[in-house]
Order: sequence, then C-alpha cells, then structure tokens
Amino acid sequence: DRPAPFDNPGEVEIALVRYLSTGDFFQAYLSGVERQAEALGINLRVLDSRQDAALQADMVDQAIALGVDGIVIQHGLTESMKDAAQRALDAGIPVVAFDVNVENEKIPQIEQSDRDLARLALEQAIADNGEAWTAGYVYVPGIAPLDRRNETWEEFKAKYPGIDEVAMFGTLDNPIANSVANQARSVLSANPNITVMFAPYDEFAKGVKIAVDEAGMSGQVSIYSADISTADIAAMREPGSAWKATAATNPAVVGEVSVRALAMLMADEDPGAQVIVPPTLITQAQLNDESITNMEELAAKLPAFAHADVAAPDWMPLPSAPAQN
Amino acid sequence: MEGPAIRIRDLRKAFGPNQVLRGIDLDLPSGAVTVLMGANGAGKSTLVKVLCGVHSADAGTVTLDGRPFAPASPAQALRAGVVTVHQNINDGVVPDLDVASNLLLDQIADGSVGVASGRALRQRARGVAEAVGLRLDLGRPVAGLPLADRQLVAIARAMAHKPRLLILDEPTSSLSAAEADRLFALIDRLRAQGVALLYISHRMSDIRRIADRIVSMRDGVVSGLFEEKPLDTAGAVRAMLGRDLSDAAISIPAAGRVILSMAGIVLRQDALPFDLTACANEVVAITGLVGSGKSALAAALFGQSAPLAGTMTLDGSPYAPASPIEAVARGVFLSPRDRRANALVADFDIARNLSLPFLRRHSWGSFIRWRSEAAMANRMVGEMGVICRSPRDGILTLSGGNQQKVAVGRWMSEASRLLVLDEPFQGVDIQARRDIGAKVRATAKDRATVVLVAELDEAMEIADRILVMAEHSLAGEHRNQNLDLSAVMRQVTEAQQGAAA
Amino acid sequence: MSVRDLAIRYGFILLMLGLVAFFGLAASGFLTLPSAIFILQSVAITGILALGVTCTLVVGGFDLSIGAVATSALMLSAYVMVVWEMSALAAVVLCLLMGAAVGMINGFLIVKMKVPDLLATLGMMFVLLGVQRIPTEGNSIATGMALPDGTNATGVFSPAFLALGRLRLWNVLPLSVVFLLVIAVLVWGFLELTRHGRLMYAIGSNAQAAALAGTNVERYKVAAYVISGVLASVGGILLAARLGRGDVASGNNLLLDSVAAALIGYAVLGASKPNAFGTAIGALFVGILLQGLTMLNAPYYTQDFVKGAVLVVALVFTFALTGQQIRRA
Amino acid sequence: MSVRDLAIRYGFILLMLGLVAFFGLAASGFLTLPSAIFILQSVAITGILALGVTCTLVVGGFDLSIGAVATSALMLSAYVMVVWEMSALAAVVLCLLMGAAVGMINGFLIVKMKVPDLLATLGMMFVLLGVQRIPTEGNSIATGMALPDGTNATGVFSPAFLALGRLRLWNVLPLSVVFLLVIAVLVWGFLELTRHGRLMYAIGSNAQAAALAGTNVERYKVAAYVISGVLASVGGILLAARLGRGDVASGNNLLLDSVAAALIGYAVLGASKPNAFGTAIGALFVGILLQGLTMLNAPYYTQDFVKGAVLVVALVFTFALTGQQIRRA
Ligand SMILES: Nc1ncnc2c1ncn2[C@@H]1O[C@H](COP(=O)(O)OP(=O)(O)OP(=O)(O)O)[C@@H](O)[C@H]1O
Ligand SMILES: Nc1ncnc2c1ncn2[C@@H]1O[C@H](COP(=O)(O)OP(=O)(O)OP(=O)(O)O)[C@@H](O)[C@H]1O
Ligand SMILES: [Mg+2]
Ligand SMILES: [Mg+2]
Repeated sequence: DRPAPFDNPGEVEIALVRYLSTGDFFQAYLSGVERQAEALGINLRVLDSRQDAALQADMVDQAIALGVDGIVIQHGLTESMKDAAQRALDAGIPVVAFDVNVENEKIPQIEQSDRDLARLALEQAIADNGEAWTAGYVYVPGIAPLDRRNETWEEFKAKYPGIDEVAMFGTLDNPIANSVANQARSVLSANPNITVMFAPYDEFAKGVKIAVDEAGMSGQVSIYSADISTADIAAMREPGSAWKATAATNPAVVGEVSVRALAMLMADEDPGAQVIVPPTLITQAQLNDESITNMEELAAKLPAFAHADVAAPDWMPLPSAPAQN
Repeated sequence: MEGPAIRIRDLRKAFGPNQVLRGIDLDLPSGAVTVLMGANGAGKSTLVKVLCGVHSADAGTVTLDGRPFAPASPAQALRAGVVTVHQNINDGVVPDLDVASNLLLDQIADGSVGVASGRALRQRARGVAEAVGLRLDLGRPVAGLPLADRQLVAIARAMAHKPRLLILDEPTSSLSAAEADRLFALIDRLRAQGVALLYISHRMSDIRRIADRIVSMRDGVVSGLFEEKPLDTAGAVRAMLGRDLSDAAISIPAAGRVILSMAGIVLRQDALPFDLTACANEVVAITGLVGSGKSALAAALFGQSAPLAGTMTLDGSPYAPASPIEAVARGVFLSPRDRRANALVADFDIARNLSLPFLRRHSWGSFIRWRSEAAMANRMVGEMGVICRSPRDGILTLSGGNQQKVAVGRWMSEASRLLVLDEPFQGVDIQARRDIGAKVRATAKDRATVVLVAELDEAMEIADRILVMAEHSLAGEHRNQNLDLSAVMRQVTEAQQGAAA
Repeated sequence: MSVRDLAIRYGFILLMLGLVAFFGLAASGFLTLPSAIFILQSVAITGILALGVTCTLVVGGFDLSIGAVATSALMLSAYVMVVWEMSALAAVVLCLLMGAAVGMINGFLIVKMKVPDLLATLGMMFVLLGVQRIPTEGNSIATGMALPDGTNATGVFSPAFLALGRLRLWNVLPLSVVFLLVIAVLVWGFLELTRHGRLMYAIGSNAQAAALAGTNVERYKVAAYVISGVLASVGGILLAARLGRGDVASGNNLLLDSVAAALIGYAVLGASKPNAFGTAIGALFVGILLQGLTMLNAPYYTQDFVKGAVLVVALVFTFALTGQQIRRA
Repeated sequence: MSVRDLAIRYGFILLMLGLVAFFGLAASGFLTLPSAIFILQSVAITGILALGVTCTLVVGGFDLSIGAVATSALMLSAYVMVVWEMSALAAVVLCLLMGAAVGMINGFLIVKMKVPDLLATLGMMFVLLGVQRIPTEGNSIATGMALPDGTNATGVFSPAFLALGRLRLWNVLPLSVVFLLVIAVLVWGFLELTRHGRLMYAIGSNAQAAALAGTNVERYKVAAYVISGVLASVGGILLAARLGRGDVASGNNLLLDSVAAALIGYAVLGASKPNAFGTAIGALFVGILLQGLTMLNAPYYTQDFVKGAVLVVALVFTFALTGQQIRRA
C-alpha cells in the first residue's frame, strides 16, 4: 500500500549529513530523524562532520559513493554545500536540507523559521513590558540562525523606537552559559536600569538568568529567548524566575519532518519548496499553570509542539509515541 | 679487627648486550681512601651507580658492615650512609633553586629539614657551606654559578651527611688547586673519623696526594690492587691500561709566522691589559685557576663577547668577530669546556655530532652528502681513538672520555687558522689524554693552537709555551723546557693571594 | 634596586593597577565592591583550574586534560544527583575521586609508561570528552530528562549542592570566591612553604639531580597530576553548582583561559617560573580585563584581541627586561 | 633486531594496518578508492598544519597560534576577494605574507624578547582571533554581505581560487591532497635531507651547542615559526577554497587535531622525536579512525573516546617499550 521504494523498506537507506551535533537541540533532532526512519522501516546512516564544513561537503560525496537513496543535509554553509548537493542530485539522489540554504529549487528547505521564533518572543516582550524599555541583547554575529533572529530584532527596534538597546554582548566560549553569565553580570553592573534581556538562544538565556539571579535583579529584569529543553523548563519555572518566555520548535519534530519530506521526494511526491515547522510560544505562566516539568509533558500539553502536521501524506507511517525530547 | 666496611663480590651489570661490570671483587676498608683508576669506559661510574642505588646489579653481592646492601633507590643508599658526589656535576645541583636549598636538598627530601622558614633553612645551609669553606650568597639561584661552585655545592652536601661510605667520582674535575686542597683536607678529616672513601680520578696529582690504596679497573674487572707504601702508581696505570703508558716527551719545533696577535686586551673591568701572540706550528697552553679568565679569553677569540678594549689581528688583518659564525668563517675554532652543556647534541649519533660545524662541507647545495659525512666520521673516530661500535652509535652511549674525544675531534676534522681548546681533557683518562695531545701536536703545523687548562700537568704534556693567567690577565710566560714549577705555581696563585689579602 | 629591577618585579602589578584606574574612570560602577566581588567570582573557576596547571608546570609537566576533567565533573555531579538521585555529598565525593583517578592515570602514563606529558594528557582529554557523553548519549542532564529506558529522571540538584555555586557569605562573598582564595592560599603554601613543594620545584628544574638526592621523583610527579585533576574537578563542581544542570561542553575555553592565567603568572613579581601567587594574579588580570571591556560594551572579538595584545605586551615587558631565557613552560 | 625493537619500530604502523583491516571487514565500502581519497582529503588541512607544528617542535618550540592563523587566512582571503574584489592570486599571496608575518612576529617575540614559546603563541592566538573579526564586526564574509558603509559587497570567490579546494585531478585526486603530499615530501626532505633541517634538530636538542658550533640559532628558530605560519596560512587558504565563504566559526578543531597528529608522529617508526613522516602518518591515522567510525555509524562522542583511547594505547605501547624518556614535546 506504500509507494515505491517504501514497499520494500529494508532495501532503502538514507543518509543524514550533519554540520552541528553537540548539544541538546542537535541530539533531539537526531532522535526525531531516527524515529521517523524507524517508522518507515528504512536504514539510516549518520555522517557527522562536527562543525567542519569542508568535511561535510566530502561526506555528501561519500554518501553518493555509498549509494544511498536519499540525503538529509542538516545545517552547514551555503557556499560549501551548494555544489555537493547538486552533485547528489546529478547522481539521481533526492536531497532535503534543514536550516541551510543550498540555493537549489529541486531541494526542499526544511525550516524552523528563525524569524518567527524571534517575532513570537519579542511580541510577548512587548505584551509584558509595553513598547518602551531598556534592553540588553545577546548576539554573536556570523552564526546563521542567530543572524536571522537578529534581523527580526532590528525590525522590532525600528518599529518600536521606545526600545533602548544599551548593551549588546555575547560569546560562544564554552560552557556558553557560564561565559555569557560572566558577561551579563558585567553588563548589569554597568547598566543597572536594564529591564528586558533578549537572548534568542537558550544557552544565552540560561547564562543571563544566572547573572540576573546572582545580581539579585530577578524582580526587575525579564528574559525572552528562543529554543527550549527540559533543563530550560526547570530554569523558567524556578520561583521568581526572570525567564518569562521562549519561542521554540520541537527539534525532534523537525527531525521527523525532515525525513518525511525526503521520503515524499523519494516516492516522487512534492513536499513543496519550503517545509516550515511552525514555532510555539511557551511562557512561564503556561508552564506553571499546566505544571509542565519536561519536554514530554510539554509535548503532551501543547499538541502544536508535539506534532507538526506537515509533510504527512496518508501513506506515511508516523512514529508510534509522540515526539519528546 | 673489624672487616672492611664494604665488601663487593662478583658484581655484574650489563646494559643490553654490553657487559659493563664483569665480576667486580673489591673491599673498601674504613678510614682509608681507595682510589679507583680505570680508562674511560672501564665501568667506574657504573660501579658507583650500583653502589648508590641508581642501577641495580644483575648479579653479585655487596655487604655494608657485614649486612647485605642492595639499595633500590638513591634515597635508600643515602639512608644507609652511602653518599655520592657524581661525575656529572649537573646531576648534583638543581639550577632553579637557591644555594641553600641545594645544600640541603637530600635532607629536604628525607624530611629532616623543613623549608617553611627561609631563615632557619639558611642558617643550617650556612653550617654546611662553611664546613667546606664555601662562601656564597645562599639566597641566589644555582643557575648563575660557575661550574666550580656547583661542584663545591654538591661536595658540601655530601660532606654534611656523616657518611659511612663516601664516593667521589672525579670531584676535582673543575676545581682549582686551592679548592682541591680544601677538599683534600676534608677527606683527611673524614678518613681520620673512620669513613670509607672511594675516590675516582684521572689526575695523578690528586692520586698521589690522597691515595691510601689504588685499585685499577679494566674492562669491567679489577685488574690490580696496590696497597704497599710507597704506592706503585706506574704499576697501577699499567694495570688499568693493560700496557705501558706512552711517552709524552715534548720536543719544541721552530715556530712559524705569527697568526694571532692580541694587543692591549682587557677582558673585564679593572683587569690589566695584556698582549698575546700565537704562531703557526706552535701549541700555546694557558693555565690558571678556575675563574682566572681563561674562558673569557676564549669567548673573546670566538666572538661570544668582545673584549672591553684592545685589538686582535688574525693572519695580519684585523679580527673582531661578532659571533661564533664569523669566527668559524675566519678559521678560528673553539672546542668549549663542559661538553654536555656546550658541545654535544644528545639526540645525535657520533657522526652527526662530528659533522655539526662543517655540514656545509658535507652538503651538495643544501642536501647532505651522507657518504662524505660517513667517511669523515669514520676517519675522525679512527684518528681520535673513539671507542665505539660504529659512528652511528648515539653519543650518550659513550663513556665520558670518549664523548670528550668526539667534542674535540669535531674541530679537528677541518683545517683551521687558530684552534682554541678549552679544557679539552675534562674527564679524559690518562692514555686518551696523551693520545689527544699527540694528535693536536701532530696536526699543529699550519695553524696556531691555544689550549686552556687549569691543570699544570696537562699544560706540560701538550704545550711548547705555557702562559699563566691570573685575574683575567696574563701573569707569566714560560718555555716548556726545564720548567721552573715553583715560579709557575707562584704566578698562578700570587694574584689570588693578593686578592685575598 | 635599579629601575630595571623594579620594573621586572612590579611592572606587571603596575600594569594591572593602571588597568583598574583606567576602567574606574571609563566605566561607572567598575570601582565598586559588587564589581570587585563579581570579578573574583568570574575568575573563580578558571583560577582554580589554573592553580592545578601550575602544580604540573612546577614539576616540568603540562596538563591538557583539565578542561575535560572539569566538564566531566560537571556531567558526573549532575548524573549522580539527577539520575542516581544521590546526595550532594555523594556527588562531590565522586567528582573528587574521578579527578584524582584521572590525575593518577595521567601520572601513571607519564611516569611509568614514559608517554610525553602533552601527549598523555591530550589523549586523556579526548577520552574524557567521549566518556562524559556516553551515559546520556550526548544530551545534557536536567531533572525530567528522558532516560534511555524510557522513564524520566526525577532526581534534582540538591540545594546544598547549588549553594556551592550560589551561596554568599554575609550576603556578599560568594562561596566560589572563598574556594578560590582558600585553594590559592593552600597551593601557595604548599609550593612555597613545605618541603614537598620545594622538591617539586627541584624536580621541575633537574629531575635527575632531585632523584639522586633521594627524592621520589615519580611519586611527586603523580601527585602533581592528581592535584591538577582534583582541582579541575573542584572547578567542574562549582560550574555544575552555578549552572544547575549538566551541560554538554568541551571545556576548551576553560583550558585555554587557565593555561593563560598560569603562564601570565610567570611574569608576576619577576618570578620567571610557575608560581601560585602569580597564577592567582594572572587569573585576576584576565578577569579585570574582561569585566572592564564588557562594561565598556566592547564586542567579544575585541576582547580576545585586547586580551592577547595586553598579554603579549606585558610579557615582552617582563621577559625582555629580565633578559633570561626561562625554562620551557 | 629483537621482537621488542621490531615492536618499537613497526608497532604503530601495524596498529594502523590492523585498524584498516578491521574497518575493511566491518564497514562495507571502507576499502575503496573513493574512501581512501576521502580520508586523505579529510586530513589534508590538519596534516598541512601539523607539518608546520612539527617544524617548531623540531627546534624545541611550540606554536599554539596555527589554528588562529588558518582561520585568519580564511577570513583574509575572503575579504580580499569579496570586499576588495581582488584576484585569486592576490588573495593567496596576501595570505601567505600574513602567515609569514605572524611567524616572524612569533619568532621575534620568542627569540629577541625571550618570551616563552607557549606564552608568545598563545597571546598571538588571542590577538588573531580578535583581529580576524574586527573588519567585519564578527560577521561571516560572503558575496552580498552588508558593509559598514551601508553598501553590499559585490566581489566573488574567483573560480581559480575555489579550484584550489575543489578541483580533482583526473576527476579523482583532489588538489588539496596533492598539496598535502607535496608539502609532506618537502618538509620531510627539508628536515631529513638538508643541512638546514639537521641544524634545526641540533637546535632543538641543544641550542647552546648548536650556537657554539657556528649555527645562527636565532635565524633558524624564526625560520621554523615562519614555516609554521606559512603552512597554517596554506591550510587556511585551502579551507577558504573548500568553503567558498569567510566563515568565522570554522577551524575550531584545527589546532588540537594537528597537534595530536604531530605528537602521534613521535611514536611512528620509533622516532621518539618530531618528524615529518610520523606527522603525516599521525594525521592519516586520525583520518582513518574517524572515517571508519563514521562508516560504522558511531555517534560523535564515541569518536572522541575511541580517538583518545587508541591514541593512549598506541603511545603507551611505543613509549613504554622504548623505555626512554624523550625530550619534552
Ligand atoms: N645507561 C647506560 N646505558 C647503556 N650503556 C651505558 C650506560 N651507562 C654506561 N654505559 C656504558 O657502560 C660503559 C662504562 O661506562 P662508565 O660510565 O661506567 O665508564 P667510566 O669508567 O666511568 O668512564 P669515564 O672515565 O669516561 O667516566 C661504557 O661503555 C658506557 O657506554
Ligand atoms: N653562567 C654562565 N652563563 C654564560 N656564560 C658564562 C657563564 N659562566 C661563565 N661564562 C662565560 O665564561 C667566561 C669566563 O667565565 P669565568 O671567568 O668564570 O671562567 P674562567 O676564568 O675562564 O674559568 P676557567 O679558568 O675555569 O676557564 C665569561 O666571559 C662568560 O662568557
Ligand atoms: Mg665515569
Ligand atoms: Mg675556562
């Protein structure tokens, strides 16, 4: 009843070619990919370049040489992946790309829409704090998703002139939360009038929260961020937590969607040029009201977070349990 | 009558296939100085290292005062009262620590001295230093001290131990006469206290001064024991060499034209200026106490540090090298003292050590011509009499004397205008010393040769002319024929007494 | 003392005071007690790691694994409390044991197996980076996380443990700063005032001579790596207490920053050798620099630049003046 | 030769062959030409950097700045072509000059200013990490990027430049692999066959003795750092050519991986000292290991673990057997 080649899934192999892998988000994404592949009954080969863009391009070639039937490209650089992706297409292998634009209309883009993430969080900040506030902003340029979130922040600042950004800081020195906490402490002592911190990456937000707590300013400062994990839920729900809201997609769901979109291509169906997994706004109040303690409960209580109804034709088997962490 | 303090029976030790000690039988009685003689590589230091717990013997027994003695570590040997001053002076001191800590290092190690109070530490260290007449700023690091002071630090530490057996492996190799005399007085005192002493030296003057008995060693076995007074030193040398010592009589040839001339040279502030000439076909020895400025002279000749005043000419043209590179380019070669620190490349084999200064000669463009290098190495190993299995042996597998031959031989592989040898006989056995001396003299025809030695004996074995250095200036000049020894000794020590007064 | 000697001894301290004065003028709020305390807090973890590095530098070694030991302790303490649901005490003890064990293995490899120190500790670093992620399959550890058996972890970071990173004595002085100060004094006292410390310096300067004087060189070398491992795990524990979760991190920046602090220490008071006081000052120096620059809103990349430039200038100053080639770091 | 000598000389090579055999059996497609080429290509850049590190190790130094030099070259070449719109040749030449200049400065600091090598190159590393981000305020460089003056960059990576990283000779052999092989042979020949290399080894073993034998020690030391800087910039150029973009985040692991390769080189053929052949084998070894594990679907953290464990085991094997303490890396 399933279209070829999924009528004989044991013979099918797909490859996931990764650029980033360290951290909860990427681990959860991988688990989603694995679960969907398992649901389809196909084999999965994971090629992990560990943030080496050149190696990632080689890995696409390697996947071609190994004769896989489909490729998911997860993150990477446009310039290094464009040609590699084209070579895969030339070899007759369908490709989807998550969070990297390979500038190829034959390759569907899976997106978690960073602009929407930032927009949801900032709209909540406006709703909570009005249109005029003194802000601190955490940003490290040169990281694609952060750059996209930054565009939205720039738009908001233009739209609401009452937003006064007095400090921009950020670092990727690891542990990131610890390094950002050190910076945020300095920023708070230089600018004790800050009332909103926009930290559109959960590691940043975690660091800012530590600094706000240590400075004894949790009553005064509100933190808005993007992304979520079980640890973040705990931090947001701490009594008196300054972390007010975050906007997130479920990375596991994104992983599932990536495989489903690829499967549709392989079955000669069209998932569309862009497959967007819509983000969800998660507020502190929501978490407290529903007494949510982890990703599993979050998925259960917020169905929009648990499952994205995209790239899901009738024949597509879905993973048995709902997506969790 | 008690037995000997130390009784060694059939002691054996091999390094890999190399049988170094092949069954040593030796008694070391209390209250006597046993001098151990042996050619380079005979195994003397190896025997010492077995006794002091660095190496463990492969077979054989050692008893100390009747009890079996087989130390597993230097700490155990020290605790049993076996105290050693090692041949390699830099094995005796820790350069980054101050003198006080160095003087008390083994007591710090065994916990009998604490370091929390710097003052108390210095107090104790002062006592140790005074026992050997060592006058040094106890707070300064050893790193800046000259070799002689380092050696005295190591000796002072050993003396402070109230040893049962004191082993001194070439302890005077960089001491001058005055310090050596003080050491001998200390040895006399320990002997009177009933300590057993084992003394290793290549210097006949030392041996004559302090030996109660002489043991000769050859190829890892004891080859002679001499106890009857007067001690038969000639017999002992014969036993250690297995043949007679070759003659060192000097016949002074006619000097050629002047190669080096120095005029008005001032080596350091408040030293007197002096002049010096050296001619072709002439070997000039410069002797003097340690610290009298011989190495400073070498440094000036080799472009390491320019003299404060004065001019030098080489082959008639002005000579003022700014670096050893320039000196070598002008044909001035220096074989420096302290081979481990200044000459040998530990990671290199014999051939590579030999070719180091003249690699360009053994290259084609930039590329090394292996065959040319190997030919030179074979030639020099033969000419210098280096005892080794092949020129491809690592340099550190050689005994000290043979290492010295390589360090000197390096500079004899090419023709030079002026050859300066600073303490070329350090640690070299008496036969090898004669061999090197003969080799230097035989090749001296077309160059000037300047040899810097602290030992007058050594100067007399090699030189046509002997200059005396004192207070960084020249204090006397002698033709090496019917030498008036007392006049030389007076010049050597006069300046020092003047300074002391 | 000549001007030159004074410059050698006090040049670095003067540079630091100059920096403080500059930031005090340029950034309001820099010269306040909270700011000072905070600087100490921000350097507490690197400082503690750097003191461990100092001990290995003293014996002539080098420990590249400290960053990985710290992040391993971070993961381990979280795992012990969150997954095994054990107490804060158990977490601390296990972490310290882990640090000591890693130090022992490092020491064993270096002393007994004769593996060069950089190599042994580099290998150990990779091993630890892998090992610490295997139990959670690369996920960070927090209450409620899904476990491989399908259940959820229910343990929590105990308040006593979190207090290690968060408690403030008299509502002012963070406990982590107290740890830094106490450990700095202890390491300083150990290296400068005890015979063990003196012997460790002797080993670093001339291991052969130290051995011949009856020092158990091997034992002291292993001890240095154990100290380094234990201090790195203390750093990891404080990190866990501050973060309140087991973050996946490589610890590379911890390594670099603490090595920088220990090496800057060479230049303090003209020591020209590894020393605890210098290391502490070195850590403080980096902390002051970063705090001041952040307060002036300097972007992060200028901070790297200024950190490097000041480091180079300060060191050229010191080493060119002392004119001596120190032994290899 | 005894079994032990054989083990010392060939143990590591055997281990590597064993690994190849194991992966060949366990992972289909491992023992194929594309896979072999792929391994070479994956280690090309680290290998080139590691050869530079080897040169500094040979003179008894150490260069921590190579990773930063490589990423600086990456950024510089992108800036030259995209913002200044200059040619591929200009980009390559400027990058090589930059690498040489950094090497000169490192050498100057170490030789003339007497700053310890680790310290000087660590400072340089931080400086470069900052400097390379200042012109673009931390952004990556790509065609169309916004410039500070409000316009957009219109330059492109020239095809000739991209070919450096992407062209394959006879459609098989990537140019970067050719670079690796040629550079490896050149560095090997330089160190082993020329008198300059010989003198550099002499300096590393006993600089004082080399100086007294009439060697210009300072010039050779500076030369070693210049070689290291230039090779690091070659690595950066190849990286830029492969990426086609000035990406600030790339090159994080270059330093550690190339140091690891150079240090593993000590164990190859029982050299117990830095050597070009060993370094190349060391890089290859890491490449084979990672490729094999990837083909076996091992998660990234097990790769770190296995890399570390095999490294430690291999080295214990070699160094414990040779039984000698080698000079400090
Ligand atoms: N650690 C070692 N490993 C291998 N061979 C060694 C070692 N130590 C000494 N030997 C060898 O043992 C032999 C004896 O050396 P030893 O140092 O005991 O000689 P020595 O009698 O003290 O000579 P010298 O008068 O030159 O000091 C030499 O052939 C030397 O090469
Ligand atoms: N610690 C040292 N570091 C560098 N050079 C030194 C050191 N000690 C001595 N020298 C060099 O040796 C030269 C002479 O030193 P010194 O006067 O102590 O020896 P000397 O009188 O020649 O001794 P000897 O008579 O034993 O040869 C100095 O000019 C200096 O170049
Ligand atoms: Mg000897
Ligand atoms: Mg001298």
